[in-house]
Amino acid sequence: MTTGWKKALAQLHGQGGRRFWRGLDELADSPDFRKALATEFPGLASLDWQRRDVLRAFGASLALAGLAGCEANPDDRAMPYVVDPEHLVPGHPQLYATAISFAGIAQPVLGVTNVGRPTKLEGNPDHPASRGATDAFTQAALLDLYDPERSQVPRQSGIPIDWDSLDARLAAQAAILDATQGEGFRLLTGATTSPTLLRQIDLLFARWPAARWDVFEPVDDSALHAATRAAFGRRLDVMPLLDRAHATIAFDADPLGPGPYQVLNSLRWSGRRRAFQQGDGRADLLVAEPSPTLTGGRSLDRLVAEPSRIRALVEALARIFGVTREAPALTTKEAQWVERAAKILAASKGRGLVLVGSEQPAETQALGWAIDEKLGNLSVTSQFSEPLRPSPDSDPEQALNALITDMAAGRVNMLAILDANPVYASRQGPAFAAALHKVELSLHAGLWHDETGHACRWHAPLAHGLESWSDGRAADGTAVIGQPLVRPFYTVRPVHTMLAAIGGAFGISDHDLVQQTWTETWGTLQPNWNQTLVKGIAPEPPRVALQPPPVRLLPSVAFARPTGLELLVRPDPTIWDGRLANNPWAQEQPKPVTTLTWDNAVLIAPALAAEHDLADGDEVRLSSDGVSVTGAVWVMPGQASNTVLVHRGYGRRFGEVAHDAGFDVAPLMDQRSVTLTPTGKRRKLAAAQEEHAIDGTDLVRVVDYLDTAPKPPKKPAPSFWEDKPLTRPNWGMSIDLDLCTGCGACVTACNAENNIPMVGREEVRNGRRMHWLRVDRYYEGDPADPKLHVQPVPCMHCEDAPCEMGCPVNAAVHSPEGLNLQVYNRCVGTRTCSSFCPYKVRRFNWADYTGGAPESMKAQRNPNVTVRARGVMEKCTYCIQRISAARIAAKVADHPIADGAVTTACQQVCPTAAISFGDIADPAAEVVKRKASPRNYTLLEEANTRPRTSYSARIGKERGDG
Amino acid sequence: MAEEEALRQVYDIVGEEIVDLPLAFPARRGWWLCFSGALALLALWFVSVIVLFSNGVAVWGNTIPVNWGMAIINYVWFLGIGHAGTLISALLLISDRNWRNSLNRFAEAMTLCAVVCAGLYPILHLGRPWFFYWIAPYFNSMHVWPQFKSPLTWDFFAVLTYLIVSLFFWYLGILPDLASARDRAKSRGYQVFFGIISLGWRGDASHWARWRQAYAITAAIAVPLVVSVHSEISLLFSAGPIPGWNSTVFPPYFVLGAAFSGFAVVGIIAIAMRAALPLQALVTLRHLDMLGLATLATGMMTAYGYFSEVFDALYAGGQELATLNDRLCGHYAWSYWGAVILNFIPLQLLWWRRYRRSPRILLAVSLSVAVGMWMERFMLVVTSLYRDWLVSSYGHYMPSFWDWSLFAGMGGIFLVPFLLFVRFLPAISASETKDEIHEEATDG
Amino acid sequence: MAEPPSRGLLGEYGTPERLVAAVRGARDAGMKGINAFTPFPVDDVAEALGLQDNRIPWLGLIGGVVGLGGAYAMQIATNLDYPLNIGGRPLITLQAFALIGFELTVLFSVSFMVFGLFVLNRLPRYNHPLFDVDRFERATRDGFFLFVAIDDEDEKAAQEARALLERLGAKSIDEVRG
Amino acid sequence: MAQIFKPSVDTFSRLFLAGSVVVLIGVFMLGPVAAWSSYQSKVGWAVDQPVPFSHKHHVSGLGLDCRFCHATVETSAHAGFPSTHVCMTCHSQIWTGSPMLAPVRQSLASGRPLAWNRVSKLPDFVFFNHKIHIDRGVACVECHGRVDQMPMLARAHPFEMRFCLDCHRDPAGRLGPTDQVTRMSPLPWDEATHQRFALAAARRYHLDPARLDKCDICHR
Repeated sequence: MTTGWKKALAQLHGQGGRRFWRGLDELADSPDFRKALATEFPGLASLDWQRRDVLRAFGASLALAGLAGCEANPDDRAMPYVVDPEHLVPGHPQLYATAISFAGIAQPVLGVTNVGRPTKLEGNPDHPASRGATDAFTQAALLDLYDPERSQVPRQSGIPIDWDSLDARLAAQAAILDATQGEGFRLLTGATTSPTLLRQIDLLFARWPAARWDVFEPVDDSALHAATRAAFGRRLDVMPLLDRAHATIAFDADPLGPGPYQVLNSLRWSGRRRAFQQGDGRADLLVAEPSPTLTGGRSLDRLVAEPSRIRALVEALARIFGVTREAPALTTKEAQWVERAAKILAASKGRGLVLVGSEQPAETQALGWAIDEKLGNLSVTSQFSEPLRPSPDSDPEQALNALITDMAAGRVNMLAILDANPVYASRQGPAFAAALHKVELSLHAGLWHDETGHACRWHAPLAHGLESWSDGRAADGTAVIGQPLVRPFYTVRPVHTMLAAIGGAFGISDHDLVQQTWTETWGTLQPNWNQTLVKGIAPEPPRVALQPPPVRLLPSVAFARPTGLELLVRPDPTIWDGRLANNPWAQEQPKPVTTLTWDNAVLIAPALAAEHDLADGDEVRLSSDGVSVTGAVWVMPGQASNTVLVHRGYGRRFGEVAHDAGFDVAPLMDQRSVTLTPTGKRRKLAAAQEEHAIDGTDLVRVVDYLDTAPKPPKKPAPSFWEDKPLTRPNWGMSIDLDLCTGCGACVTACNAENNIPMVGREEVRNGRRMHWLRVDRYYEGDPADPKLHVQPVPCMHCEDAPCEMGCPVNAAVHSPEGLNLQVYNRCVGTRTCSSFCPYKVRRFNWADYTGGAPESMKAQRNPNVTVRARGVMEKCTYCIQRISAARIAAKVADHPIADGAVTTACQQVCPTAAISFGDIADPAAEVVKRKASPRNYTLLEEANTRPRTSYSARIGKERGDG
Repeated sequence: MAEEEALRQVYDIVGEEIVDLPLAFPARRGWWLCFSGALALLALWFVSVIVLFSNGVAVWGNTIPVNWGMAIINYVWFLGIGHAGTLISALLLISDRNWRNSLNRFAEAMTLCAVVCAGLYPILHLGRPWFFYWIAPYFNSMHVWPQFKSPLTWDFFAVLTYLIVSLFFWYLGILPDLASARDRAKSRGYQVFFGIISLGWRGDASHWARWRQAYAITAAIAVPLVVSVHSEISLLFSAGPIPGWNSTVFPPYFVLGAAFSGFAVVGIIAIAMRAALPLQALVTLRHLDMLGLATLATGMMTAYGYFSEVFDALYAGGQELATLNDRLCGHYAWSYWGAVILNFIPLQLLWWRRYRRSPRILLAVSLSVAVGMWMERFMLVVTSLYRDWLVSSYGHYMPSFWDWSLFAGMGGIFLVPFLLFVRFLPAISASETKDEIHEEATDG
Repeated sequence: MAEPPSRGLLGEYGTPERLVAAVRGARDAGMKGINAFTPFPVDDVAEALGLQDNRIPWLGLIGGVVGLGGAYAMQIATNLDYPLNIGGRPLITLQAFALIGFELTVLFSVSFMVFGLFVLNRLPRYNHPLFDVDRFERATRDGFFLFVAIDDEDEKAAQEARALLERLGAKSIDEVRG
Repeated sequence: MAQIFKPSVDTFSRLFLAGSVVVLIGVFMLGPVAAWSSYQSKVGWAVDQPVPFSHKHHVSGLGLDCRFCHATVETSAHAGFPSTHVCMTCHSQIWTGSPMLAPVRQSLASGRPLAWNRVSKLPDFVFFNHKIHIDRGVACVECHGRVDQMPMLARAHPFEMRFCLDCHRDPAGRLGPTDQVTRMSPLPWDEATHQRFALAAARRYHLDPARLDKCDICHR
């Protein structure tokens, strides 16, 4: 930023809402500003001055400040619209069925907008791949829309330009390419399922046959596809149908873990689990894995196994069912586990499922399918289909290398990179960047001016998914259409329009392009189009599930156990391949297993830590033939002692939020084994939870299946105070620990719904994170091989609440509906309530966490929730704003609030429906049924605070389980 | 006639020794040294407070779960110290222990300063200190009142009452001596100064009569007041369901601990003043002896509190036991053992009269007790909170620079007024000393 | 300038005991407006003067009652004015109110007594005829004074009074004017 | 010894004491008085506007219904402000040239909204919902006063918690027929009718004052 620019913005700093707008107006005429603009936005400076141009130039803050004009807040000015927008009632949130793409897979959502500002993404309840649930990534994706660091103008070698100059260049290039059949033109995109984008690409390459299209997706299905090609002779997607699997044996596979398929898999798994809870069949899950995962945490019996042992385990299992003859040597522990796995599989013959992680060598995966085939599971519990994310290359890795060589050799004169970041996210990043210099016209189009953007000569800002029309396919293959929730904040282009422009066609709207696609598919646009926009699912002829051809068994290549430590490189559970690295919600979301925030770490087993005398935060160097990476270690109970696990996505080289977080593991990406040497330095890691061992406590209760037989509910402990009769409504919550996987979607959903400020690494380490809802992680038993537990902890809304007793000013009081209220504007901040709270769910605004937020981020805030000021206490309210809305609606409609009329944000987002909320005075309510279960218990009963949030115990030992 | 004249001399000498102190102050240089030090601390206090108010409580080390830290620790500590002043003068007055007369005046002054420090802390530690008055009941446009079931509200009233009553008590006591100072003053300035604050006291017999009544009754109420005040402070903790806090022994335990630390600090001050000013004749070794005994007695009672706490924990088991474990061998064990050792080991010397009568030893013991009691408050607040109920919410606490700077600054708040008192007001009760001498004389 | 009229005579005595005796003597002689001044409270003097004033204790009692009543009234009234459910506890909890009850009892009791003391003693009183008497400065040090009022007109009575004070062993006698 | 103070000092000292007592009491009174004063609550203080819009003229003069401009009052939490477009529906026909209306015409031309100065504003931690109040028959005039008699709009009641509570603690009496919510003049009812209606309304809507004055009704 030039100083002039800084000065110009400085004038605006800290001016919120409408004042910001006014400020901008005056600013627009200040010479200071014009000079700055001329240097930063020559494109705009050249335009003749209209207020609206400043508006657009300024994008987010401005537009939003303007839109905020109809919101009831204490600002002195009221700014009505000039012309009322249609169907827009200030104070009425509007919902649009749309979709947001994650790694190419569309996540079907309902976008909630308040006076034109998208404030929340909810899962689309009508969509089979969502059922109203989303994952943490989708929740966080909303914040990217408001990221003040989003790219806002086209650039040429870093200098802002206007679109005309870029378009001129593209037009010229297109003309040349038309002449040469597209010779030397290369297109590199991220993975996509968008029919429209694919159609555009087909058209483009029909025009330029000599050109070439590659896909670069940091975390893709290529390994799986390689395996299927080996085993079935063709590239296939394989989806585990966990809802049908009564017995699942997972080898280094994490279907419930983070990723584009997490929601669908969790839905299916929880479906089976719930049926099992009600006595229908079984839901046995055995996992053998090198490092704890969410799936491992749910398993009945978890075997700690190095990646290289998996092959042996699968073979042993295969042998029992006579699939192979190899008899690998197993330790007794392994042997027992395999025995049990065999028993379980046999017990659910035809309904079992053997899952081998796609990181495993092809022949091991093939062996897994062979077992299923033998047991007649294959077509029942797995779904085979054409690749959801089509790719022109069978081996993307090679394709990328080929591209680099071509570029380096000067055989590429135009490279267009669409929504991909190879310079950072690929191992060949540096080589790629170097080769880019040889390309005459290198263009990067993306949401941010990121590493690749800097390496390319030209950069074009893309519109966020919520700003543009698009389409795509959800995890289950159904097509969805993404409609914009808001006009682009900046002078950006939707990806479709951009691709068209690359083809030399300008001014084509994304809307038209998408409509064209579907007119072709449907023959006629209407009525399908409107229906789709309402329901969010594009009607298509049903996809027929492929009948998998017989499994071709592959010769077992001698799998040499690597010397040194086995290295696992996995995508980060909260920022994935780094695409969410600039997103505070994602960064401060505790990692599902380690509870780390704002950093990745070198995960090592306690044994290994002891061997090298390492503690959490000690820095180590991981090196393997020449390349090395240094990072802080995190001691991970339940990890294989010979394995080192690192996560991708960190060590970004751009972005206020992203940059100094964690370390980049790219150099090691294709290494199998490493050596570990402590550097003696330390890095303070910010873990959301300091201690995890709960031996000897009953915080997380585990019962045998047999115990779940109905029993009379036990009476609460005696109390000095007489229980008040329950008037209706009277709110309560029940969380089923047998269903919760600990994915953490609820935490991010709560952030979005309740305007929860992110506080940053330093403050998290100080124990000052603000999450109203936390997911506690516990280990039980031997650190080398512990039982893993998760437990979401919102406010318990105690009936006899200690916190209320402490407050001297009546800021913490009990509502007749049983809510434990926190009245921010009355709070003076004595923090007694928090001292007295046995659950420590209260959060305090130690500093001004909200005032300093960027204007654009402020625009995301939920207008129905107070933004808390410095020095006040806050905590989970059971989403009281939703309760109020439902209460008012019910009053107007003159009927009692129906069960399910109020869903809390955490409940709504949960992919496994582990959370249930409702009126505990309504005998018909689902929450009441859950609380009636013999598994029901309250946390810290001995404190006798009469919590309204209760838990359902885990089912540990299962029916027929030895 | 001769012994009459002698007695008269004594009265006069007493007058000189005490009342003339401010008028012809001996240790001027020493005083200025101390005072400028105190002023420096006061400046530090202002800096700390400005930093605190402009950034919020974030500048301190507080966290969730340990969201009470130095502020509350020092609040309890300062208030505890204060109690000794009132106890000495009030308790000993009604039990007619005449050796009090040499100590009560500056002990009470010490009380006032300590209570001011104590009272400031809870306000400073608020998230929104500018709204502290919401704790007081007044007719507001919100129709909202304080929550009278909260220990904090009780504390507010307790500390306020205690401050006001101590002030009255102290002023009643000093009034006749102010008159005396007025009459001895040579310079006009002092005459006017003492003239004004002595309200024209003339030693009128009827005035004396009423004065006696008021003073005695106030003293009689002041004792239960002290007990109630620190009992209420203890409820601030024991009202919460936190292991290590929720205990019925707390009120007496706190009161005794308070007296314990208080006597120690009085001892420190007595010895210091004795060394700095020519008061040996008035603050005699006997007084130190008595102070030593009081410290020893309250100390041993406090020790009993420790034992009963441990017993409770062992008896209750569960979380209580876990907390005990955290205290004895947890991350902050130093605070527990520090408290035990500093409070009770040197204390044992005071069983011997000769140590009680040795200013050096007594000073050393008193200092160690003062520090030890601070550690106890730290232990009470921190070790209970940092690992209370849920494993997941275990945390840690490390006071920040601004925590310490404010604590040091509070030293300024304490010392500046106290030094001014020593410098300009009769630091020992002359009239009562004379009364004492008279009674002894007449008793023969 | 004309001297202000004489108000009475001030006699100084060596010890409290002598003063007590003098007071008794003066009263027996039927002197009017007798008063004594001592550097510290001497019970016998008060007794000899026949002071029977218990208004201070009464004020203390009244203050206490007012404080206690006020405290409970305040706490009950405010809770009834805006009834809120606090931690499931009963609305009116007399036990919990006792603490503030006690504090205000003490506060009001002491305040009543202290302010009562000043009012009854007519303090502050910065200018007083006695201060004109040079020797009177010893009243706060080591002097024990007896004051008897005399009528400025009646020379004879004044003489008698002076004689009496001397007889009663006054070390010195001053005329109080003003 | 000589007198230190002149007799006058006693007079002054007593005056001073009396004075300080008075001042002390004064201070204690002043706080509330200031807080409850119209200076604080802005009651009756006309606010000047970019366009001198007269509610008096438009409501009692032309007989416009409140909802003509504040259109969303029945359907939303917010009553809503009229867009420039709404103003121009009439003023494109009448008073087209009036200089008074210049800002309105500019706004339409430039697309830049009019910036009205709020008269009835609540802090952002208070969530008032027009919809439910209108639905229950709380007339506009209950809170906003006789805007039909205000040439320049002013606040009719203190928009403070006490004002909200006064009504929430005794709601029934404030209710009227829902078809009369925008009526400005008092209903032509006698006391008895009022009583009867209040009782009926209380029963009909299950009004519970003990519930309505709890914090969560307005604060979230």
